[in-house]
Amino acid sequence: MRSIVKYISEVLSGVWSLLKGMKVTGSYFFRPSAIVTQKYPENRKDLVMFERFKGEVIMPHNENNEHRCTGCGICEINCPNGTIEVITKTIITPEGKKKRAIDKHIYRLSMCSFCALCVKTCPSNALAFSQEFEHAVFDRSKLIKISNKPGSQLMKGVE
Amino acid sequence: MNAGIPLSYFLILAAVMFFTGIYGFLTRRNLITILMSVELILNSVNINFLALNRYLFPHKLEGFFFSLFIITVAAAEAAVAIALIINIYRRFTTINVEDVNIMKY
Amino acid sequence: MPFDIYDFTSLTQWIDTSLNDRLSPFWAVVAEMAIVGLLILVFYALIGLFLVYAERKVCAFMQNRLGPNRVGPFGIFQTVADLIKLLLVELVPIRNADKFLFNVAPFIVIIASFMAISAIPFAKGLHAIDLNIGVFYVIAVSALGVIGVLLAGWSSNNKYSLIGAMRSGAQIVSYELSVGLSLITVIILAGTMQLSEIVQAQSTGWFIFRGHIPAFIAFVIFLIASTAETNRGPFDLAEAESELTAGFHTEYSGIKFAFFFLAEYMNMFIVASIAATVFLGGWMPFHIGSWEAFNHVMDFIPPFIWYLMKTFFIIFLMMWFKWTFPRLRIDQLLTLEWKYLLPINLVNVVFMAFIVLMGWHF
Amino acid sequence: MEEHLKNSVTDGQEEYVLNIGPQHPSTHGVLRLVASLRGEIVTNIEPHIGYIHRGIEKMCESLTYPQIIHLTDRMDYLSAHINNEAVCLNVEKALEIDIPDRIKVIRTIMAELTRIQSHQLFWATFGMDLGGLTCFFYGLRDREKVLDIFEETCGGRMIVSYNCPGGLMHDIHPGFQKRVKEFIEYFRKTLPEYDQLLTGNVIFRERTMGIGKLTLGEAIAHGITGPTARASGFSCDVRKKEPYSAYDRIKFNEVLFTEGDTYHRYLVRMDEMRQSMDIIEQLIDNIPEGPYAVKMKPIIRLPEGEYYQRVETARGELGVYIISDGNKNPYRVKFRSPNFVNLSVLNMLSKGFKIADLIAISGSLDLIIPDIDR
Amino acid sequence: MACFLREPNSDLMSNEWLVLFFLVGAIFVGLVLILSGIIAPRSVNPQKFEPYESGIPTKGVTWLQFNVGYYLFAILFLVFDVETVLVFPWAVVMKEVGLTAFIEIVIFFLILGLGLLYAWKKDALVWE
Amino acid sequence: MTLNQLMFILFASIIVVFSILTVTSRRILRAAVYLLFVLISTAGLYFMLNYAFLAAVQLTLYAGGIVVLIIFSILLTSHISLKFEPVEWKKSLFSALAAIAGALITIITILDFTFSATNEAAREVNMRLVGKSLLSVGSDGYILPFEVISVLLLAAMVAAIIIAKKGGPKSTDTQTSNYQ
Amino acid sequence: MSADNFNLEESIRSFDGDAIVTEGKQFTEITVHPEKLMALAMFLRDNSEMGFDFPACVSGVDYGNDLGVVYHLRSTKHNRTIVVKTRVSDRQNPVMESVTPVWPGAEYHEREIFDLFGIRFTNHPDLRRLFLDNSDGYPLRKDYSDDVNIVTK
Amino acid sequence: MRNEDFKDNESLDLLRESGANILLTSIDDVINWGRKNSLWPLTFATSCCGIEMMATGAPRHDFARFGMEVYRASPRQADVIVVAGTIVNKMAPVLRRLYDQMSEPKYVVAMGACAISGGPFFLNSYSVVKGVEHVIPVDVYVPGCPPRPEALLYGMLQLQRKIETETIRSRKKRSASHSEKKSQ
Ligand code: SF4
Ligand code: SF4
Ligand code: SF4
Repeated sequence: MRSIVKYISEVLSGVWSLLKGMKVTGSYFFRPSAIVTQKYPENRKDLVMFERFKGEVIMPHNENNEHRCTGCGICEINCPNGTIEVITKTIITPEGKKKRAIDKHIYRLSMCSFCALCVKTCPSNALAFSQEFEHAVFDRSKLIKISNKPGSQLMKGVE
Repeated sequence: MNAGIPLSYFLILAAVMFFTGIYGFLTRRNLITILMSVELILNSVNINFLALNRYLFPHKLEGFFFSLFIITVAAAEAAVAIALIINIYRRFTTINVEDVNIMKY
Repeated sequence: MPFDIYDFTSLTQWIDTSLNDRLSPFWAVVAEMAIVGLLILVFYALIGLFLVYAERKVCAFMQNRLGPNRVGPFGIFQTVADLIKLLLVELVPIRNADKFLFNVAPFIVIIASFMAISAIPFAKGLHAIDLNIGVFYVIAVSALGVIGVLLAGWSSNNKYSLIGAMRSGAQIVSYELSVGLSLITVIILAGTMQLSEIVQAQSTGWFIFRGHIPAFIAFVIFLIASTAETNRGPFDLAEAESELTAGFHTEYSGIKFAFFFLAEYMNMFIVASIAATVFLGGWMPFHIGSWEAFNHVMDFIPPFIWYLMKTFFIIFLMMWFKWTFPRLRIDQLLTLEWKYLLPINLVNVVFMAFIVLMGWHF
Repeated sequence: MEEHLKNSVTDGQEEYVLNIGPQHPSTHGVLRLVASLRGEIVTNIEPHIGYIHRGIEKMCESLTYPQIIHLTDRMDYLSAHINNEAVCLNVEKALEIDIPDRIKVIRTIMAELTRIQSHQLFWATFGMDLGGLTCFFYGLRDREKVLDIFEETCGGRMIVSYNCPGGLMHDIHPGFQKRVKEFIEYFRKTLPEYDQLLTGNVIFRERTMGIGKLTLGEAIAHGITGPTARASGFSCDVRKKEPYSAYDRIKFNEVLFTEGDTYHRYLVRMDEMRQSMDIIEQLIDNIPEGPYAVKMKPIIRLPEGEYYQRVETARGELGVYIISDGNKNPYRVKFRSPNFVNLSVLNMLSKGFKIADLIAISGSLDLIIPDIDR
Repeated sequence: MACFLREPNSDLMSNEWLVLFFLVGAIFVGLVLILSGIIAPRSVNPQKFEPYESGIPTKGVTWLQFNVGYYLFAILFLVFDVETVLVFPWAVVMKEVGLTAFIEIVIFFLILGLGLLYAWKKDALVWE
Repeated sequence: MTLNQLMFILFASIIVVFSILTVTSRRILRAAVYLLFVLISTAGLYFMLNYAFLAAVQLTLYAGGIVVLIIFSILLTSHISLKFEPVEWKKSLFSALAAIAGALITIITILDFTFSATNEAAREVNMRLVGKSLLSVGSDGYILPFEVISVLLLAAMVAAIIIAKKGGPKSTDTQTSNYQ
Repeated sequence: MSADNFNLEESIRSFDGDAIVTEGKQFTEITVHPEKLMALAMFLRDNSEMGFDFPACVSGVDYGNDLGVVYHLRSTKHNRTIVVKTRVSDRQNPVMESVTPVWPGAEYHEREIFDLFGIRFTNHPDLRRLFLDNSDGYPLRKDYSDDVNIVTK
Repeated sequence: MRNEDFKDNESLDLLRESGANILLTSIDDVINWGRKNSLWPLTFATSCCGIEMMATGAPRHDFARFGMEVYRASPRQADVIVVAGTIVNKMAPVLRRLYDQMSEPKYVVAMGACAISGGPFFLNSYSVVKGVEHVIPVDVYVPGCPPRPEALLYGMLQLQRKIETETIRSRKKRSASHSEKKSQ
């Protein structure tokens, strides 16, 4: 007799535990307000990334098309996987001195691991992260970028 | 209904089925296929029972019940037979009649 | 009865007579067959598409998501897109597979569900075949689907498939017993197996209310067993994604896979229809004792809608189960059937018989 | 015919081998389990790993210490922050730098948040392994809230790269404390749902209780750590035994069970989430003021010698063993990863159980394959 | 035996309607398969037609080792299926026949229950 | 030709073709599937004869029960690449001759014999009738076989369990890990 | 480290005279000859004073000329860690005895070391390559080179 | 999203073929509509990016909105393989096999720096494949380490646009030309 009682109570408590689970899912089903989905391509306009979000490494330019990169190559050394390649050229300053300047600051978005070492170690704060994340392309070569804009120059006062 | 189909059609069909089963029973060497042949035979008998019942004694139920019981008994038979076959298989690792004959206990 | 306004019999009879007037009886039958076949086919396809969509939406809402919403308004054309895609997917021929059986398997599952759906009363007069063994017939036919699953698993020559097939075989055959026995409980009450009569018998009250305790137990058991019989979660051991990748249909691609997919949903629809018909009064409207006004309002909802509402309610329950519970293990699954459901069911049948004997039912 | 038959109809003694993985939904990556089966019963499991062996230890030998950090993120990516911390602590210990309290406290909070999100993901995937698909979505839903905290402060969602030798990359975001508190409040409300959905569920309990028992002795002998070991009663929490960062100043319980089965491995993690929330609550309101990083030399060279540091990641004890020859690159780095060791008991645990149990057991070990392979 | 378009109890048997559904199903599947076979793209490579096993070539033969669990249940099922089939006609007339039927079924179930009990005690209901 | 005849020809040809295939197919599972087709068509014949209940029984027990059991045992004992050797032509020839001879004799006998139907009104075999007969004693009562069947089933079940349990290796306690 | 450290050194020395026991920056370090390793391992585990039952970490090291294995062992009873080091100088065919019988947890570590350094452990239950294929070399050795796969700056 | 908002339209223009006749174009439209809206991914994730892929399926971002939630574990039923994570030399044949076993049409998305180029493991690693395109043809590259879920969604949108450019005729040609390129 006791075993039968046990049998029945087993069945009932099992069913009860199942019902509790169903309560959770069911309550969400009837509460569409709980939905947390963001509609990405539709909400593109008002989708703001966090300011520190690391989307890609860029070299900010000011309105005069000037950047702060001196071409020292420290970022290249610090980058753990060869994402950055700094190609320098020698220019002649107005004073007539020969000086090293950046020719191409090549940044391979396809390889970057967003460790922020380049940004952090750049002595002249020439690099920064942008919040852009829509990078997908059909051709891998499109992911090799040149950070300094064409015709850009070193900002005044940056050594 | 069965209008337009003479009784003999059913009987001939059953006969063909029956002897196909017999053929299988004679030629097959795998126990399971033998069992399948037996099922064919049983089925042909059922067809006969039902056809005769429907055509000749439509007011009675003997054929009907006979078939019903044949099917149920066939099921019980199949259950035991398969259990035996499986057991033979486990003992001799084959379900081939001849191999089983060779490998006596 | 007021709901005769929605009786389809007159319509069908009109079609029948007008066809018979124009054509010879033989061709009239052929023409009717073509019409019925086409209707059922369209119905089948629509229900299939809708159920897949519904499942995705239901689970999305349970999981705090939106679900498909980009293809058409609310994503309702999502499954249409899926269908077009599946139609255009390569059918991979598997080397070393038993090609004949590999191709026969989807036929078997689809045909089994087709044959079963033919016996379901959708509304008064809207009933393809009203056999006098209705309930039994549906069980018998839908049991054939398991053979398709077994064949699919074996002929793929894939280990996952084989294990999946064996599991599903053991599972479906076991739970078939509970489905049968729980229906027997109601048949005792109804005194008939003909589905149309079962529905008529419920015009004064649904069986789940009339048979009180045993009918309710039978209903619960039927729900559990039929969920298991259709291979749905938490009983989806045959497909057990996290164990057997895709189970018995691992090697099926494109439209062949879609057939298994479709058959799963159609089987779900069939068992839900049976549950709605047998326990919840089929297309009978909901009536409460002597609330005349209320009953009258209920009568104005067409029977077909009633039927669909009940069926979808059951389907919703089954989806709810699937998206809430973890999966059972194969031995637990069988233990549940053989040590719990079957004995309870046997006792329940006797209990119901006793109640009917004493006349305690309503 | 006899020959033919004998070849194809064997007696079943032949080994039946099933590959589970490398591409399999429940191996959480590219673990390959070669299971020998008898029917559905597992007789032997042979884990094959190396499908994501990236040679991190070798790579470290040609990287500088700050650069190593970015690789440790990618080992156990669910405990990314704790991994970083391990290397940083080791370097700092070698250089004998005193770390300000602010850094310690922030690191601790971050580590506990990491633990929570890792356990959330564990819950999600464990539920999914057992067939409860909805768990997956709830777990990930709540995890997003932690990721938001990370992203706001560190700029990365999962791979945070927030630590560096000598401190942190940035200071915490001004909204950090508020967000963390909001999260704790939210998660205290949603955690009971987890219990209702899974912990109490009769199917779940049947599936996990008594499955894959690991005894205390076995756990110690095999070097098992983390929640897996604590479920067997092995008190091995590095946070208690050898407190680092701010763990010496807070009160929390080491969650211990003795049963050691799948269910209790699961329970340990559930309770650890609660403990982690307690820890965070103790710290969040009194983060001391101070710098967020110690000024370091641009090129870090460790003095010659050997250094070993262990920390408690979400999966157990991570040991970082650095041999330095005084250069800016380490001479040898070895990561004693918890998953690598935990994997070694899988065969033992799952013998005699069914395939479904195997999935449950390997799920309850919470393996991260890149951490195993490194 | 009525159909949509047929009066109840009309002379026409239902069998052809059943065959109709059989045929509709078969034709539906067949046509769609053929259609898909024609329009779907195809590609050939040697690995494609091998069985899939998590991306690793299969080792050994694909077949299940002998497992008592599976077929024991199949046999038990068969026995109980026979029983269910026989109970169906009983269930229909239970209401009319009354007490005799009730006693009948109690005896019937008792005997079968004995079998179930035997299986239970023999651990035949435990899958292994 | 009426629809009925069409149906009959359809069923009959399926039965004949597939029963021959059943006994000649060299792949065992295919043979089982052919048998399945035969059984389903037989059920179709029963429907034609207006024995719907028996047809459904045929579907449930034969097609859904026995065939499933057979397929199960095939799945457990045979491998997909298993193909029977063709039967020796002598044996096959003699068996075929015997079978054909038997069939011919039977068919001739059938064709010779005139069956005489009774004039009594046909009874529709509905469930109520079947149920009542199953539960009554007397000339149309089958209560005894009904109960005897249950005993038979019990015996079969016990036998099957005994046989199945005997042959295998001792069942080990699977719930403990095998660690030494 | 703790007061009983002296005791520890003493008893180890008394157990194996050849073992070099030094006090490292963090832990007590013992350097033993590979042949004596097994005996020492048994001693370390079974001696109740030692009780080093927890194999925390086993690492292979390429010392340039020698190949070595470093064992970090911990005692769960005394909560104390010890480092055991051993070296072989045969780079072609380095052989060492496996400690898996003493600490089952070392099995995978040793396989890993075999895989990456090529040190062969005798008595190991299942010594096969763990991560890599047989055709690959032993990448963690300092003299390993692979022009196909390794890209350097 | 408008067309101009997308990146790398130039590559897409190259793919577009001019001069397909009207009938074929509308058939193509239907087919491509079906294909692009029903991309079922293979459950394939090797490391960290896989977790972000899971996060993309999670309620916050919800892959299902695009009809892509039907993760299939069997390559036969999957249409797109998102290579999420590092591929090492030992895994490469497995990946190739999985790709081979998928049924046509099949697409590949390389997710994360590892899959595109080896990423963090580009230098000094002896076992990492430097880009999956050495193993299987890639349709869309999604950079990031890991790419955030939105970035993956954007990548999938790009893939949808790529599918739109297909015609029944060009598909075969294109895959053939890719294998040629590989063999060179
Ligand atoms: S970006 Fe900074 S670190 Fe890099 S070259 Fe320019 S100035 Fe130097
Ligand atoms: S973020 Fe890291 S990987 Fe990327 S460019 Fe900068 S240093 Fe290199
Ligand atoms: S790209 Fe980055 S996040 Fe993705 S798998 Fe590679 S290391 Fe992990």
